[in-house]
Amino acid sequence: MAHEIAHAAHDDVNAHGHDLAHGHDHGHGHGHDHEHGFSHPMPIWMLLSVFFALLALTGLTVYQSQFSLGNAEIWLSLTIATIKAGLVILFFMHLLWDKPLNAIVILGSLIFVALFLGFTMMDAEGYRENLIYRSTIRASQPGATGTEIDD
Amino acid sequence: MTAIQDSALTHDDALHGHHEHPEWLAHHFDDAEQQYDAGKFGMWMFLVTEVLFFSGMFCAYALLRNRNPEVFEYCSQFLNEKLGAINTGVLLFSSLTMAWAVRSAQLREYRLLIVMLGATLGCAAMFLGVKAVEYSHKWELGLLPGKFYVAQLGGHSLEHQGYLEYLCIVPLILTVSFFVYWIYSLVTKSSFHQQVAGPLFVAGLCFFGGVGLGQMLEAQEAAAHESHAGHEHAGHAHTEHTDHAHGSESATEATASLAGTASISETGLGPSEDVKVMKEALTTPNVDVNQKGMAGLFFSIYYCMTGIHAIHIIGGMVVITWLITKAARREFHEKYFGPVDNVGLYWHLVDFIWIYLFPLLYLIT
Amino acid sequence: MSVVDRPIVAPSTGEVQDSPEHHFLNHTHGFLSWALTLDHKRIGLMYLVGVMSSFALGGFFALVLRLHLWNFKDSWLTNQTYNQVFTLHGAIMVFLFIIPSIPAALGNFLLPVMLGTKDVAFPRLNLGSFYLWLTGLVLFLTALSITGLDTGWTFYTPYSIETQKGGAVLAATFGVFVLGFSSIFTGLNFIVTINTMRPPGMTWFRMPLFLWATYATSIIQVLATPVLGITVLLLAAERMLGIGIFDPKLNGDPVTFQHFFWFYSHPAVYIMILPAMGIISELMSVHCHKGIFGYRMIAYSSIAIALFGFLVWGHHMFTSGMADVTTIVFSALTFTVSIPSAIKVFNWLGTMYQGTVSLNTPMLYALAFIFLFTIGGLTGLPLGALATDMHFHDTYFVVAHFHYVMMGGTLVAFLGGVFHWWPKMTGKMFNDTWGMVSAAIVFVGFNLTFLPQFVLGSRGMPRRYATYLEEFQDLHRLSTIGSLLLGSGLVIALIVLMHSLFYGRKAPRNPWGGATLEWECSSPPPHDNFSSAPTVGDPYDFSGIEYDAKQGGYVKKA
Amino acid sequence: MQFPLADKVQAFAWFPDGASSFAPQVDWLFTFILWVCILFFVPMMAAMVYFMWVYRERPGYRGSTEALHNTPLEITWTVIPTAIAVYIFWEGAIGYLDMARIPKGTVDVNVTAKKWVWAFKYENGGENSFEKVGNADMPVLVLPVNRDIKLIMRSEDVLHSFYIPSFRVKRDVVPGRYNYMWFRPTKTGTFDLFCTEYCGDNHSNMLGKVQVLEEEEYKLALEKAVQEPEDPLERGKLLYKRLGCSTCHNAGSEGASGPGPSYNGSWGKEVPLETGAKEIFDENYVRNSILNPQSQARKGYGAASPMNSYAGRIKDVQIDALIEFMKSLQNEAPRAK
Repeated sequence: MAHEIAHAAHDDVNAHGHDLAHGHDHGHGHGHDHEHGFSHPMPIWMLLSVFFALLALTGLTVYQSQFSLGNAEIWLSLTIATIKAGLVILFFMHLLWDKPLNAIVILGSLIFVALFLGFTMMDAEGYRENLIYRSTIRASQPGATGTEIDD
Repeated sequence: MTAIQDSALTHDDALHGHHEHPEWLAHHFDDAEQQYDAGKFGMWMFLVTEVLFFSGMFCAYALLRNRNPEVFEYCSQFLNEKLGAINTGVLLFSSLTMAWAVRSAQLREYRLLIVMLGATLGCAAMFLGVKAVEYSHKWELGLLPGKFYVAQLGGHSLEHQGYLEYLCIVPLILTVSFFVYWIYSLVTKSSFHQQVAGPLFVAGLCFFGGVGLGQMLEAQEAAAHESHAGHEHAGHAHTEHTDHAHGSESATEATASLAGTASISETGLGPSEDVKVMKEALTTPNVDVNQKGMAGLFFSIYYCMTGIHAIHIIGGMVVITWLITKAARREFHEKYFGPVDNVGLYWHLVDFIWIYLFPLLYLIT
Repeated sequence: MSVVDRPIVAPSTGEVQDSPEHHFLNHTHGFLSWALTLDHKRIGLMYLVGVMSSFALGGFFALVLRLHLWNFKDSWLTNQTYNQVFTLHGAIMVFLFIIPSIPAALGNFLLPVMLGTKDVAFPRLNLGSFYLWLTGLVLFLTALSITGLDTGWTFYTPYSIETQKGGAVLAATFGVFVLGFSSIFTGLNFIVTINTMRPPGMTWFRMPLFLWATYATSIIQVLATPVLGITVLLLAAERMLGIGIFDPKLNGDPVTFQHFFWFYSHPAVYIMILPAMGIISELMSVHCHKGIFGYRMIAYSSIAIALFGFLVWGHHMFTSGMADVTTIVFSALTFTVSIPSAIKVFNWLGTMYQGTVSLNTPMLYALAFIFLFTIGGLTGLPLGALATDMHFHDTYFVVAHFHYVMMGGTLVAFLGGVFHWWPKMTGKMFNDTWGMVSAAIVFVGFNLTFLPQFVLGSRGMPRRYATYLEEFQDLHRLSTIGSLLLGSGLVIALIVLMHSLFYGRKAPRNPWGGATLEWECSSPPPHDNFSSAPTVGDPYDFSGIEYDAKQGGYVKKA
Repeated sequence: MQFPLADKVQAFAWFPDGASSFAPQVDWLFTFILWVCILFFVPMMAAMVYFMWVYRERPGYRGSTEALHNTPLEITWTVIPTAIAVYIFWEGAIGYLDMARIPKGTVDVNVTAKKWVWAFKYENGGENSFEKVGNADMPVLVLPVNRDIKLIMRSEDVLHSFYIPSFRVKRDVVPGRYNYMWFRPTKTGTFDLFCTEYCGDNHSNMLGKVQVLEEEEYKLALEKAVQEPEDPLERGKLLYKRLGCSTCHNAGSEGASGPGPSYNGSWGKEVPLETGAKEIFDENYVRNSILNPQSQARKGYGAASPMNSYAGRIKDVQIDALIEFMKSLQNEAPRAK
């Protein structure tokens, strides 16, 4: 029966189906005409190439972790991670062909994460020197209670 | 997850008889595309909440890291990059199969769809298997969160606790029952049940595959460091010393950790990335890192992040199973594949999170 | 574009019977038809009952507190009991009442109807979030019956880690977690509905302002609440596993907890007040029978408040030893939020100008809101300014301030909204005279309760004190008397509503002369609000909406 | 009840009279904001009531239904409040920076907060005395007038907050870190000190007095602060308050009733322990309970009220003094917990 429905509902979906499918075609030389209305199956070659790209990047990040580059290391591996995440989002999650709204939504959320981390970190950095480290306490005062320090 | 079900099946919604609507189209939607868009947009919103949910733990991580970098230097020794890398690969592959599943759903390639979903399920199980090995191994070293942290410098494992066995009980029961289910489906020759039972059973096996793989790699690590066994005693001297300083915790804790030492010094060689650790520790400037408030804090964050991530994996597995049943009923087609697509999105997000967890926890020292 | 099925009532034609025999209340019968309903209107009503009961509970605790504070020492509660009572008062009011009150109860009922759709996008999810809310309620009651949640509703560490009332803390944190997700799913549902399900003709700028407010609120719910979720989860883990992230004894940092907590809980303040502003926008225009002044300004300012609301959480921590830079930045951002709120108030006043003000219960509540909310907003200034905040922080000045905003604002607007849409929801008219009496008493009682607290605070009376210095006693007694008056006002309001259920006359389709879509379907609305997509016009075009004595309500004269 | 405030003239004031160098600034800013508020509030409400009346619905009157929209007006009432807000923020920030920037050459006092008592330690090592208010003993912080005071504050258990209304200063005391604040008292006299961050059962009893003295009186007070009385009993009495025992244990008619056990009539008796064993309440028991409280916790007082160890913070002579003090209480009737 699904077929009948497909045909029944054919007309009203079609108009829309068309242009999406076309935008799609130009984009990546694949994409399925109005048979599939709003569905845009991804070509297999694309899926596979994305996957292998991801594997390669994983290998790279493991490899670079062997050298201790100090602080640069963090940024390097985070950059690689971000590239990987980008691949996943754009292709596997289909964001590239999705409604812009969804893209805005997810990017917007990242802005708020940045906000949250940003302010909290900035503050922590600011009062850092006031903090009493457990380690130093331990060294200075054996057998003292929790936050006891020597005046 | 409910979001998907909502936009998807509402045929049991007897209250509103809308005979004009095909049963896969909810009564309050006008057409298939509106339903699809609503479901998908809803899922993206849900992913937003997930991102912010995890951001809390990333924030905690960042705070600890910039307050006590030395802790990370020290603790990264306990994390086995190989296992992490393997798991990353497994998750990435599961993402591939998931994306492929969406394609097959759109193209009505039902066999392939079920294979792909099954593969995703299997990868998830394998991921958990490897995690089980990691966790149990850390617990035996006493690398526990916060106030339970009792690891000693030189981190000898306490005598074999069999945590891994405990972790395997539930999967074992499940696998067996899946097996029974599968046999049943073969006997009854019900193709629906076969298509559901098959993947489930395979997934069950994959878990133990993961466990096996994990132990193999841990063993390799061990072999790699046998040579350093010499440093033992130095290690002990150190241990006792730092441990007396430990008295600072409330009396009970102090005694607890002392007891810990005793039982430890009796036991001989543990799995030996310990030894590597001990060597580190001797050279580490700040010996105090090996305490509840330092390394303990790191492992708190480690367990929170990976643990909650694992819970998401399990959640995902449940929903994928649900998809397999729908796929076995041939419910999807080019106008109704929202459920596969949305679960896909969720699954990729779980992968997305891990892509960051892996370098942050395993690689960066 | 939409599928046509049996027409129920053709919208916007005066003469069809206004209280049909068949509507969503009697669509199906039996307990299960409610417990398992997917109808947003029924879910809305169930929420309404739920939040009102939790408000009653919280209000009871409030009175207990006020009565205890009658004497400056040796009053009738022990310190421990007092602490537990104020904790429960706060937690119940915030998590169980204010946050779900307008969005979940009124929003659920109104959003699809105002928007002109049959239901929200995910009806099942909608029911799910109601049951999540119930679960949260149960967990809170557990915490209450274990007696001894004594951390304050803010669960500040390390006290919440060290307190002996562990069980209660756990129950409450899980309660908060569950309630959080209930609220997230509601918000998510609303956003998706508004984005994807607007009928043809319902453009963004034809949406009633209540929908704009709800939309802004939902954004906050979706973005902020997850952080609360992880925070309380970590707190629970802190208690059970001692993960130490917030515990100074393990080199954790309590101030971090405050950042985590307020990243949600300040935006939450806007979850509470934004929908209230939306309601007032509706009430003002409908009861002045005049288009809202500066529609777009109000719409934009809702969104602006929602987004700025994320940047100001630090002003709850000015004295907690934040870095100076952070403190000053947060103070500056705090003032940016004050402007859009001010604009809204001006617009409401502008709406009255040259209108036709019909003084009835909803309108009185709306006017009370403007009075109280303005005070609440203005007293925010000395708290936002750093130098003065150093003196006022954590004193009764703060208590008075946020009660003026939360209670004088949200609660009063909520009551106004309930009275305004009561005929639509139940199909019954209430006794307007007594309704106005209740509004008057609430207004007087409220000011009598909380004005003295400003003075108390500025003269140095700290909050959360079970006993206090004798010099403060007179003002406290004044406040207590006021609270009793306030309580009685609320009771009267409740009686008026209940009375209408049994003795109220049948409500017309459009009792107040509103122009938004909900007044186009009969009262109470049919099971699926609009058989065919309604004709959408300007929601604030009141021209030609005339009172019609025959119907006892307003009808649109072409 | 007499009419509120009628009996107190000064009670009409918004603030307790200011006694620190910050007070004028803060009070000025507040008064300014207050007037701004009045200037906004009164006209707005007047307009509201006026519209309510002249445009009321009545027979024969029909107002317009047109939605008004007046850009110049809207811009005005956006810009003006913005300008005012910016100014208020600016003044507030300036004032805050004064409070945050600690000057050189201050008189330093170490403040230790714990449930539910303040402890002050002066530069010369002396500790605070106590003053009897009602039946509570409030720690007294003695300060010189017209000198810059710097407080170095830390907490031993949970969050507290140090608040002196008359000085218009407040700062949280956060466990796990030092917080600092400074101020300059400008008037001699005695002022209230509150804890304003909720810290548990007796939060509202965590009060204190601040005594601002002329320079030489202050010097005398400091000298007094150093010495503990020679007589062990007297010394015990003082330590009982100074070390904060009084916040959990009552002795005679003094001290909080709980969570700790009372000292009254305990000496020499046999006390049941959490472990189930019994122990004589003697020198050794007292000493051990001070240095290692959990080891011999009394029945019903173990987990319920964990006491911190005083090891490393108390001298033997002081322990002996406390023992003397407890001996002196052996005939007191125990007070119900």
